[in-house]
Amino acid sequence: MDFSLNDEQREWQQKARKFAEEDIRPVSLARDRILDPRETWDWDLFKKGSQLGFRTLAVPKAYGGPGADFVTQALVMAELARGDSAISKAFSQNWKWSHLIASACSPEQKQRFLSAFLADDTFVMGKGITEPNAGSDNRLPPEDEVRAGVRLKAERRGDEWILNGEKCFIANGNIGKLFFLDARSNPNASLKEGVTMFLIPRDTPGFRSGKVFNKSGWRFYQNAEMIFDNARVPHANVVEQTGGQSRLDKSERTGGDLFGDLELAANALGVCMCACESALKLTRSRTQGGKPLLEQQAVQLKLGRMNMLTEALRSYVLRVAWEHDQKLPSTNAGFVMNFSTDVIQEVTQINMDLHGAAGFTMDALANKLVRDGIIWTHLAGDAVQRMKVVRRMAKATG
Amino acid sequence: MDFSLNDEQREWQQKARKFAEEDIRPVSLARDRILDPRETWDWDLFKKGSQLGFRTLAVPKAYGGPGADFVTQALVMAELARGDSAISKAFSQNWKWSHLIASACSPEQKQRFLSAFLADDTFVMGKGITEPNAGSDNRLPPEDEVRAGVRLKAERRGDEWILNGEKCFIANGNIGKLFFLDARSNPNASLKEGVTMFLIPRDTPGFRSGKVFNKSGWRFYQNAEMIFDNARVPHANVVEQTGGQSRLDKSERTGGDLFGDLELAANALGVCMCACESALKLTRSRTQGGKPLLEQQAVQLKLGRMNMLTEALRSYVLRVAWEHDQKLPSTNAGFVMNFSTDVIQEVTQINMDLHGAAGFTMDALANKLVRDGIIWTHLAGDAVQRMKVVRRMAKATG
Amino acid sequence: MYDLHLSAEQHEIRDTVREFVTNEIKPVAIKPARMESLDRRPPADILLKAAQMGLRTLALSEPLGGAGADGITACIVAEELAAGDPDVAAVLVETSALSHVLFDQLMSPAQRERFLPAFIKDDAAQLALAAHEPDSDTELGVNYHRAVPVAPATNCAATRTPTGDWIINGTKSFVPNAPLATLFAVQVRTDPKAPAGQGISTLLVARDTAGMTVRELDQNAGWYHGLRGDVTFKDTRVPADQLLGDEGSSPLAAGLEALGRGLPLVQAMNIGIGRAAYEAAVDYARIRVQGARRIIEHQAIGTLLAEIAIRIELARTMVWKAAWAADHPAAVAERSVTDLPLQTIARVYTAEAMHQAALDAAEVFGAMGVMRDMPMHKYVQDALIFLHSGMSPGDGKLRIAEAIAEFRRD
Amino acid sequence: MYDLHLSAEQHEIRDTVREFVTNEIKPVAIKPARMESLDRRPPADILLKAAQMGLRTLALSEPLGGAGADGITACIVAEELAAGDPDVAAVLVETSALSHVLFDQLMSPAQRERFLPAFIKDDAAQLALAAHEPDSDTELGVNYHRAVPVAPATNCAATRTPTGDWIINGTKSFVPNAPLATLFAVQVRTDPKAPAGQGISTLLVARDTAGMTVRELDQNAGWYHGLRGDVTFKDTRVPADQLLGDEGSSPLAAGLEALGRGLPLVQAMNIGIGRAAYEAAVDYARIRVQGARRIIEHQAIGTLLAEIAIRIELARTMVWKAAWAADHPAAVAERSVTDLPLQTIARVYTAEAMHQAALDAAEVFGAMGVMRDMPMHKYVQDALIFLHSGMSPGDGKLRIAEAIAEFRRD
Repeated sequence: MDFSLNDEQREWQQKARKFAEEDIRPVSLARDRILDPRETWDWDLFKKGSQLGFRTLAVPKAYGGPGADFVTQALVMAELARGDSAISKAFSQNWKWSHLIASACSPEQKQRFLSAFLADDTFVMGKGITEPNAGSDNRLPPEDEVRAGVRLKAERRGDEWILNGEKCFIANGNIGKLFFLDARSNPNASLKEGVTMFLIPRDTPGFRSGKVFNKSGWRFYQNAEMIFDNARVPHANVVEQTGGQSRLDKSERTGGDLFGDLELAANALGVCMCACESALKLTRSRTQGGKPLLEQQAVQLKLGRMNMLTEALRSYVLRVAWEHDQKLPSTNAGFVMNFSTDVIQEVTQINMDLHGAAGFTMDALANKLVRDGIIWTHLAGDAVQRMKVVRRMAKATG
Repeated sequence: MDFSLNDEQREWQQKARKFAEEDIRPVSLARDRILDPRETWDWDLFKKGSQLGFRTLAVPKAYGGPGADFVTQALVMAELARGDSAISKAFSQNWKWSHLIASACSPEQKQRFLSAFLADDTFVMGKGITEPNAGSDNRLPPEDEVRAGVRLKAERRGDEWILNGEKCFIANGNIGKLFFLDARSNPNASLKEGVTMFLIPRDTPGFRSGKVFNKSGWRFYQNAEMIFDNARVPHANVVEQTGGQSRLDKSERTGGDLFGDLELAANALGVCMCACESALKLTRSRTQGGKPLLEQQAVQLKLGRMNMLTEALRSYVLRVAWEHDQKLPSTNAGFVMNFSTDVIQEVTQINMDLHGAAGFTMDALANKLVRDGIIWTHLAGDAVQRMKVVRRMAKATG
Repeated sequence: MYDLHLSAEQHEIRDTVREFVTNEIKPVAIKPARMESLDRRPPADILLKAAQMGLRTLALSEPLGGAGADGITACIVAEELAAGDPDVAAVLVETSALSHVLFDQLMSPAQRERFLPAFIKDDAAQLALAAHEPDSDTELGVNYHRAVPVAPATNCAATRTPTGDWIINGTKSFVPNAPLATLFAVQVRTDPKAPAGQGISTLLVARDTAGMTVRELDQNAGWYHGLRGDVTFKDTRVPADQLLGDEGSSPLAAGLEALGRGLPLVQAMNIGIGRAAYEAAVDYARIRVQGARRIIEHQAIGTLLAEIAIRIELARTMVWKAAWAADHPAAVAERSVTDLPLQTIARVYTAEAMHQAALDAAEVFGAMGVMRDMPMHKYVQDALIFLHSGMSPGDGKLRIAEAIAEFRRD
Repeated sequence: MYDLHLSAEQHEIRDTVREFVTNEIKPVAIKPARMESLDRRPPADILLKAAQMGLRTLALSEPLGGAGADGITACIVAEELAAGDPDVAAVLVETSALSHVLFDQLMSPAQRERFLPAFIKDDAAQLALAAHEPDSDTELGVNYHRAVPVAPATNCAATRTPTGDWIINGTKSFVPNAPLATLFAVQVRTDPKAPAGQGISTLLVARDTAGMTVRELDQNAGWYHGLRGDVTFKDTRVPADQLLGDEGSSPLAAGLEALGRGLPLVQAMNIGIGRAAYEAAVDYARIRVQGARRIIEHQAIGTLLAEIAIRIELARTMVWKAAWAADHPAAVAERSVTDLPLQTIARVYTAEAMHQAALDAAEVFGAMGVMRDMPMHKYVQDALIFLHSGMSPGDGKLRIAEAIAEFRRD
């Protein structure tokens, strides 16, 4: 048992903390206030972060990246999210896909895409799963309806595939340069069997991005529609032929599939750290009857709960990151993601509560943290996201 | 970052698991059902556990004990508590006091008491703080009333001290062979300044034990009154002169003071493990309409919450144990203790909920776990126990 | 017209019962064995005194010899009794409710003539509804929003003899009041071909009927309040004219609660537990000193007590509303009250809220909150029993959800 | 006698307002800018139409030209309006409540004669109570259960001229309706030597009075519903006979809520938000298919919806009880309702429960629950505003705790 960080981990953590404090936090609230969801992205900031290595953090050393381990990734995500949750996600969003290229793509694909990704500070990636009528069915496919889920149609025509349909809520959908995309290559087979994964560059003919979703929180990070109108994708862009994702071996899926769970949990940790600091600062400085709020019992109980939950989450996040590094299959990644939903929402809510006691105004940061936290519900903590983990657990122990 | 156990840790864990399964669990429910609180203790079981090393686990190697680290201690406590929470406490109760002898007593005291403790499988220890009118005031001394707290009077008469008063709820009060006892040597000074700690052997003249408290749960583990009627204690039994406890240096207090926090948290973890297993077994085997309960969404959500909280607690407990081993001063011990209250109570409650759906009977184990868990409220999770931690945190970061 | 004034009679009976509880029940309830839940049997003399005060026949109409109490009054009495002792309350509340349902609502004049005088005359006589069977389960969970019946199976069967009499065979389990009852309403299957939940009739069976045995259950092994028993029928012969209502369509098929007068009486008792815990905690917080102040003057304890008070106020308000609505079924159609099942809403909220109230009240007591010779631990245990017996909050929510979806299982 | 029937008038006004909301308010409320909270200003034409329906003068007595609505009716209307648009509701509810308090309860006949006709005649005229001051705080927390006054300091002062007129100097902040009000009741300190909370008088000030300026606040920078403004007085001269009540003992000193008609109107609006979220979630759950079934047929979603329904039912029941009790203050003394502060209980429960209701309803919508061009995110935001403006739940609990301890701060 060792909870300490090694030098490399600590260095990345410090670097991320510095970037968050000096570059992210100063612009975070201003970015949050921008009304047009297409205008929230800040390329200067992003490029600076990319140059510091945050965009390419997960690319393995063998392919020329820093090859940071999962513990490092968790630490960096938390530190960046302490500055701004959505900006942290803007960087970490690329990690699982660069990892996926490295672990699942053919040598030729790796060469084509990974080099380009490494070389270009504005190269961001995304993955398209959700569709207007297929959201939770992809996460938790119904047992009695094999054709539920992905409907975007992919038909083989010689050396090309023709794609028709649309995706929605796709991260970086409007600015990304490359997307992994699940499409239905066999309309009569289950999700596992009938779906093929493609690599879709932005300049794919017949593909365009549609509206950018106007989210309540997570403003910096953009989600968009992706529209495919007889889009033509070369067969060379198919990932591992049909059934791509399911062919990854288990240890790879710890990283490939479950990274997203850790990502949300580590990001939530950063938001909670920010909320705890904000609350402590407020309750030390704001007074009632000449005494700091911090001296009141009710305030102490609230502060205690925030910090207790945050430290519990930190412990669980780091454990899961370590488990990923050890390629241990476990349901902890799912549970910590669920847990992070409860924690981020309660902690940011208490912080708002402490800030709101004053009357008819609200601290802009406290408000932002609550809005950012609400997004966890459907990404990490709704009933579907919880049942999914339990079913995995029951299967693993059954 | 390393969440794995070393060989020694794993061996102790396995040994404790075996003892819990083979010796504790078979008698746990029967012991719980005994009505007379004086009759719940089982010397045969205790002696067997002592011979396996669980009574003396924390005695440093330098003094002839196994000198297990805190991670090992946490693992053992959890495994034993998985069999029976109160029986686990019956063993771990001795650890902090053997540690205290080793770290705070004089060489002569060590010789006198530690050797006797190591040699005798029925030698159990306790510490007396709480009094009928001084409970929370000892934990969180009021700032505006220095004389609150301990009232048991200690007066020096030559080479002896004369003690008058009583203690209540004292663990092992009726069966222990040696007690650490806080008494008021200066009635006009604060708790910190006016209290002296004594070593009180059972055969101290003028000391007797009174009633054994009839607790709702934690039946095996006994708490009793201790009555001092002109009890005579040699000056040689004073721990570090007056103000004993406060003279320990910080790193020692991590172990001496804060062990109790880790102890409750690790014990709670074991109870939660037991509840999770019990719930999973039930929902796999009990059916409704021919289908296992486990297939129902509402049941899945409950199981998920139990396991999620339990694994979050495990992560936090192990982190705190490691922090103790590193002698890192931190408020995490207090927070994990608070957290364990919330977790043990919710987890055992959900387990009862799943078991209770059947009508007018209740599973005896589910009922016991809930009753055992309720004791955490005043030991680990009431407002006083929470504010104490926050004030420590505010001070540490202020 | 909206009006929350209690009537003079309601005020009076509340005061009377509260005094009875203080003087007669509390001295028994704080006996160590009772607090430690070793002997929760309701003392016979207390039940007799309560009967003499009219609490056994509270809901029975005045012309038939009762007090003719309405739903809210019955809830007031149930809460007061349970604040003293929930086991005493459970016996009286069951008999009172059944006295109204059986004698006022369901019996024929001839049946009433046969059974009422003995019931009125004997202050020790209690009533029982034998409905529950071993291993029965509504299976509401697995059948949520599925068009299949969720009524538990009825295996206890009655067949007709050539003379028209009934022969009952089978077992009923966990029958409330069975050890004390002189008259049972027994749910039996009379149409063996009908699907589950249908073809059920109700027979009136006097206690001394040949072939019927009552086995009192060990109260402390069970998870309920009051006294319960298993009732076994072996070729038990019941006269033809002791059929209650029509053959094959029992008026009690959906349980006592589903009748027009299906009152939230269990919930009112549950509130009694929460209130007892709350009052004890307030009393203690007003005298216990810590940090040189009475602990009620500490924010943390004050907040805790306020949260309990809020829960009790909400629960009682909702229970009384459900009670009033049960007495005024037309209020749903004219939209003065919701068409969601109010009693179920009251049940779910009350069970969860009073459990939390008892736990929070126990926290105020510190270590004394978990001692078996102090009342707090018993309030917690009592609240757990209310939370986990009968319809669970989980099933209650599913039932409400079906109503929200306007799903009807007919 | 307990009675939960709504009157025919109450049913009628509920239906009428609901129809008005459906036809007139909802089409405005779903405009993108409004859903995105860029422009929440209540449209003037909607306010006019509502005034013509009598909603502006709902609580004003009939002889004076209003509808003479009782407390429950006012709550019904507040809920219905807020379910459509809480900003529209906030303006109307404030004016209606003040119209009763000022014209029916507090003004002298001469004052009424001066101000009432103009108010009645002008459908756009709103009323405002200028009580709050910058940086004021009740300091209830730090003074919990301490015998010191917790009334916020009043720095806005009025002095008498030799002719008896008043000269006001000072600033009021976050005054509801200030941007629209034609008449203000202004809390001023007239005894500079009195301790905080005492020596306060109320002056009636018409909008066009010289030396008075109103600055409309940016609604989206604030944390409230409706329109608010800062009101600054610089040597503002007010005639002697515009003193409301007695000098130095303002009838409004403890705020609008503390008056006999201190109604839980804000809580009723809060329920409107929860209900709007709930109804949207139910509608969506009835059509959205997942796993080949409508999601309302899934246990998880059904349970969530049931929990929301339970909360709304409890909140509304408690709010109506508090409203009735406000209209019937004697009911406390005769023990038909508790002597704990019912409105505070209703406030604490409603704020917390409707916030959770909105969050849970949003969960049903998945990703659509966080989009600014969909109503769900706005319901969540509206619920947060109710939770964190005015008296916080934390302070509410302390106030209830003081009542439990029978602590009186006189």
